[in-house]
Amino acid sequence: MSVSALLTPWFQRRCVSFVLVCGSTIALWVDLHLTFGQRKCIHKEHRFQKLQGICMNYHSPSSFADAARIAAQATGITRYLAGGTDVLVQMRAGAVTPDDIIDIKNIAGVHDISRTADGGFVIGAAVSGAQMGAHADLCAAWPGVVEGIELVGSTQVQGRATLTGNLCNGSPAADSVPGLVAAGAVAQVVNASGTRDVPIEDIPAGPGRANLAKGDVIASITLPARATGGGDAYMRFTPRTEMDIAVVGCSISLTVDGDTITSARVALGAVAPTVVLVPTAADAIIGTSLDDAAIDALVAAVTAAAKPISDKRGSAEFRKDVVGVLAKRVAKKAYARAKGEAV
Amino acid sequence: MVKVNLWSGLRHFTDGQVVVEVEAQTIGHMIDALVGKYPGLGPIFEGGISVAVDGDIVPPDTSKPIDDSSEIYLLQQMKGG
Amino acid sequence: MSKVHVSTTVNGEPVEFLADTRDTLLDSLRDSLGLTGTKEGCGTGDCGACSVTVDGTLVCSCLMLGVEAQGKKIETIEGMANGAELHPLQRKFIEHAALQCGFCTPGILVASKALLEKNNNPTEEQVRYWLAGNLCRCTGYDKIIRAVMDAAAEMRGAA
Amino acid sequence: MAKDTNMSDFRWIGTRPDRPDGLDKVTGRARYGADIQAANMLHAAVVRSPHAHARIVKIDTSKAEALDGVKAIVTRADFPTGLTGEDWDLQENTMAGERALYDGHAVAAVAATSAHIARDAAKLIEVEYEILPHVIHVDDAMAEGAPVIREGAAGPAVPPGLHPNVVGYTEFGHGDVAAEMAKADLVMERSYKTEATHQGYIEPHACMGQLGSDGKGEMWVCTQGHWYIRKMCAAVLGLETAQLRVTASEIGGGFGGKTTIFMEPLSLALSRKAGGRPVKLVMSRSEVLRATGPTASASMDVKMGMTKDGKITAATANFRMQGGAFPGSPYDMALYCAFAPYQIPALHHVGYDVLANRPKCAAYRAPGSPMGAFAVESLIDEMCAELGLDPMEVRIKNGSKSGDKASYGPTFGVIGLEETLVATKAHSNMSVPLGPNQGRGIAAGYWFNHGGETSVSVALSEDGTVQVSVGTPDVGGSRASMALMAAETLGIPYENVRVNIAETGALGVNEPTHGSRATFASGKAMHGALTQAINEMCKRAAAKWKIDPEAVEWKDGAAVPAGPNAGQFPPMTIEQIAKKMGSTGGPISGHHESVPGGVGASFGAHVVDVEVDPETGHTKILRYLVVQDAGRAIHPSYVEGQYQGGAVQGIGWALNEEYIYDDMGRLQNPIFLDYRVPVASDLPMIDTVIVEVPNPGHPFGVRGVGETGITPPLPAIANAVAAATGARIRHLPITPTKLLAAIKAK
Repeated sequence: MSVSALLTPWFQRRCVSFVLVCGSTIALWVDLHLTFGQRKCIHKEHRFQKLQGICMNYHSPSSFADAARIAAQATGITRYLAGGTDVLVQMRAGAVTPDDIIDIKNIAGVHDISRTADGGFVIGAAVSGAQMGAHADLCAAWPGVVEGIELVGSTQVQGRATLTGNLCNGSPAADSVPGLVAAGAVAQVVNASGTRDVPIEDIPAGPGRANLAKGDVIASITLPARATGGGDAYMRFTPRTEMDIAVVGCSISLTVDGDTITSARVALGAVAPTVVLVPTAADAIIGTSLDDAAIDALVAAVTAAAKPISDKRGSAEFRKDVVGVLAKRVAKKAYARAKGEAV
Repeated sequence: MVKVNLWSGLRHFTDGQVVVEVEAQTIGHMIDALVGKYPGLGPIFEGGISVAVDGDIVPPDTSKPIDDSSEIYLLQQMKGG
Repeated sequence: MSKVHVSTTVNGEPVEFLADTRDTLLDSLRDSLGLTGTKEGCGTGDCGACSVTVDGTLVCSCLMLGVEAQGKKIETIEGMANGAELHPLQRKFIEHAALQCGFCTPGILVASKALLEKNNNPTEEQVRYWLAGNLCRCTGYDKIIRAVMDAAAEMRGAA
Repeated sequence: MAKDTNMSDFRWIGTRPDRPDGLDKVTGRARYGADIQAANMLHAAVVRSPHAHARIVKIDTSKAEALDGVKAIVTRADFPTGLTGEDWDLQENTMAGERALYDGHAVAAVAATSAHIARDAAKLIEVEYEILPHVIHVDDAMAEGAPVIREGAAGPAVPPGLHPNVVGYTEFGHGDVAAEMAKADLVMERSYKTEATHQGYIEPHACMGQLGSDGKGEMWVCTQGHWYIRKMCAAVLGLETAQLRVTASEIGGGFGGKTTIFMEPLSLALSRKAGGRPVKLVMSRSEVLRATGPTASASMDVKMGMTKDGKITAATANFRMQGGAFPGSPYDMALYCAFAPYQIPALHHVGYDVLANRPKCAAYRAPGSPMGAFAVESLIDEMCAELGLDPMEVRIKNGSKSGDKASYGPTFGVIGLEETLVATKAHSNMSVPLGPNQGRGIAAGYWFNHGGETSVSVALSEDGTVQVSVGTPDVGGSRASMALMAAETLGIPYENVRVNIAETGALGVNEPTHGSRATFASGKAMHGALTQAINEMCKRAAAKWKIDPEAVEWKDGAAVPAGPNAGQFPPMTIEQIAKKMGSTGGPISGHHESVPGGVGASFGAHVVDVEVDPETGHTKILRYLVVQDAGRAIHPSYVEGQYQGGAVQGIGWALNEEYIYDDMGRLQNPIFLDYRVPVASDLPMIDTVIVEVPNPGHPFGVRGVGETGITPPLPAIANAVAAATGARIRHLPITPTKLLAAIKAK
């Protein structure tokens, strides 16, 4: 009784704070509840030591290897700090008080957008949305990816928010993730045993959760070279024009040969526990010139693929209706971009 | 005698009357006279009311003079934002 | 309680303070440095009242740790006027009655200044979207937008 | 506008000078609630119930007390007992007693040497709850079998046989409803609902309280009314009112929500327990949304009869409102305002105040009026559509005029609805052509305005400048309007007047800045105080000139002989009189205390053009017009600001703002990300027209302009959306989810 009683007043704030952080669900806060349950047990046993313990250890490593080592050795709650636009919200709400917070912004290269040999882009873990929006080549090659990150929060949040943070936060509504998935981006995940490439779509594990092990840290995200005749776009639906969490999000990346779509990837946000890649939706438009029949098939495919919930941001029925509307609008925008039309 | 217009919700404190007449020269006296005549109104007035005299909404205990020609309405207490 | 020593620059002046590692930059500015012109309206990055610039980038100071300020250049509302001479935005906000309660005003001024440094001739729509993260509950934004546009015009004329 | 012709009479009134507090507020110097620091200050945090309704079985504070830096913890056991009525309600809302009555209800508070320690300690306070059944929505709360929130809370006017959650009841009207309905060509009855919204001021509640064992205390607090804070804190803590001195900080918005107490007594109780150390208590945004005073939610049935040519013959209204776990929803004000713009031969109103497991509602800008207007103005629009009538003409046809009887009984004095509607009809926005999926909506709105207890003092300085002390905090530029009226009255420069918001020790009792009263009531009282000072200055001149004081008058900032018979003397200026006042009889000042009558009601009309995305149900505001009677605009910029701000709060209420509860009765959106107030990019410019039909009850014709503006947007937008889509939304907010479903259902 005492542990849960102790937690009860706190518990509500936690649910609230996570709803705000990533439109999350039961899965997330139950998960947290346990974390805190354990934390508070410790707290009760070593009250005074834990008192000081409440003051969080701030680490500022100079390499990802060090960062991974610190994380691997940490015994309590650990958080990486890049833009901080999620973790500080969680801390302010009393939802998380990390024992160790690892600031990765002093690691060489994390603020850089660099090019790969074949013309792709490597986006450092601490690159902000504002930086991406100011990068002409990136905007020209992957406008849909940039559209996504630029929809995360306000101008102020843009100054700090990162692709990596938006991805690791695990929100099904994360605006930058569908674009990365549609683009076929991969994350460079570092841990004590080295670095590995992980496709973006394999990282979200559910609301507020990511398929990353203790000690794993994402060092960068790589976007492939933009093929000629390629175009992408992202749109979301929100009740307000800004400062909102996507009720539905959709990103499509495609390539055309003349008028014919030769390849496509369609990713949806906020209509399932994670951002989802929908091959059937891609198949619906590949080989077509995005005629009405193709659009109808696309709408049918995304509507069928959407498994939304009803929550305070919108009903499941509404999300199923609007995901088709967005897919249609996004496809036309991506198609126009692929054909070099200015949109 | 001044004519006082109550709100009809007060009927069951005034033997079904919605307009009652009392002898009074000020709002304060009028309130006292009303409670004297219909004690059931006491708690209502204690809870707070407003009085409209010739269209001007005033607090209930004032010495504001009234006469037989005054238009008087009792209203629920005004609240503002 | 162990605190971290932070050296930074605020409004052009070198300053040092001790930060609890849990303090936000907003906490440090307000409580450690006494710069209370920067406000907390939400603590979640949704209202913009805590807007400051860090190395020239507009941020919410409630979404940054105080310890992260080490070695940075911070600009707050207190540094906006040049001595007794108000920034054109500050003058235009008074002139256009672009504030009522004035609580969101410091954040909106700091954000607007950042906009005009990026774009000295913004459209009304650009101003509205740039300031979408700065909530004002009193004015309905009308006079704020007019004041920013007018200040931009004056600054272009002056330049 | 009439304004300009009136202008000629005045030197200062109607001009737009810089506000006196402008510099402080653009430089970050102005000090708001949380901007205070004091030596030896402690920081407080509050433990709040996560349950909508629960019995508090046990509160164990031992672990928190053991925490280094914790100096005091208070629970309800630290408060006096035996309070009754509103005092008990305030105490119970400040700190839960036997039961937590809503999600966010305070159950304990702690003061510590840092905010971090205080928050950590709050988390260590163990509260054991026995969860009880709860109820959230007003119609559910009245229904048979609904959980009883408090037995015996019903007011004396509540008829027997209703659910115990019904705590207030009113009924009024006039005429023979049945007979007048029978004369109508169309009788329509509809049900409407509005959800609870929050004032959404950007400054969270903040205060610093200090209270010694001698019962003497000080408080610094952001509030619309520091005398109310003083009275309420004293009542809740059992203090002697005069021993508590309250200073109002600058206030970061209130809109009615800062006219009462929420956590202020906690800082005083903690201070007393911590040996009198000052205790600062600042709410987080989620605390503001969960545990301060949002507005009521409403469920309303309205029935109306109308002839083919648009005459309203009769109407009935049945309004039910929940104002949280305590009495006080504005069900009565809503009914008074609902039909006020119209002359209707027969009317019958019934209203219910109902308890639910939600925070205690507070006033919000024209409390009740927006809900009532939503129901009535929507129904008028629906009937106009049915009868093919022009909704503007119908409003003009039925509109109330000066000397008409108001829908709630009394006779209107001089009012400006007709002038307002005519100005609206004539505005260019009315003739802008509309495109596909676009619609135009209009609606009228009403607010009484308010006088209230007022005490003002003025004092002449040695150099002839003048200091004015008022008790109504400046929420939106009232220092400027006070200084303009003072300059006008004295005939001196605006810059020579300093307006101070005095603390409770410096003036008699003042009601808060509420009811749109500051410029009306403090302005009127200030005029009385200045008149007293002017009379004294004329006396000093008369003494010098050795003539009868009655033979001296005040003109352009100087005493002058009243006429040729009074003698030939050069004007004696305010500077000359001030310089010598020490030797001519001492300080010159004036004060005035009253509950000013002569309040002038304010009517408004709004016109909005919207465009709806038929595929997503998203509503965009294209154009917005506010037309309202100000009586007299003292500083037109701040009058326009009130119109624009009120309209945008109404837009938020109509489209996106609402309290959303889950099935456990927990508020699901207690942050600005999900409690969606309008942002700059959601809106166009807000056009305004200031109509001026001067109020004879004020020396300068002021009516009060703060509140009416939030009333018409709710129905105006619903009417515009219906015009754009053919879908009528009768339950606010008009979310995309609701609107898209309604469009598909057509």
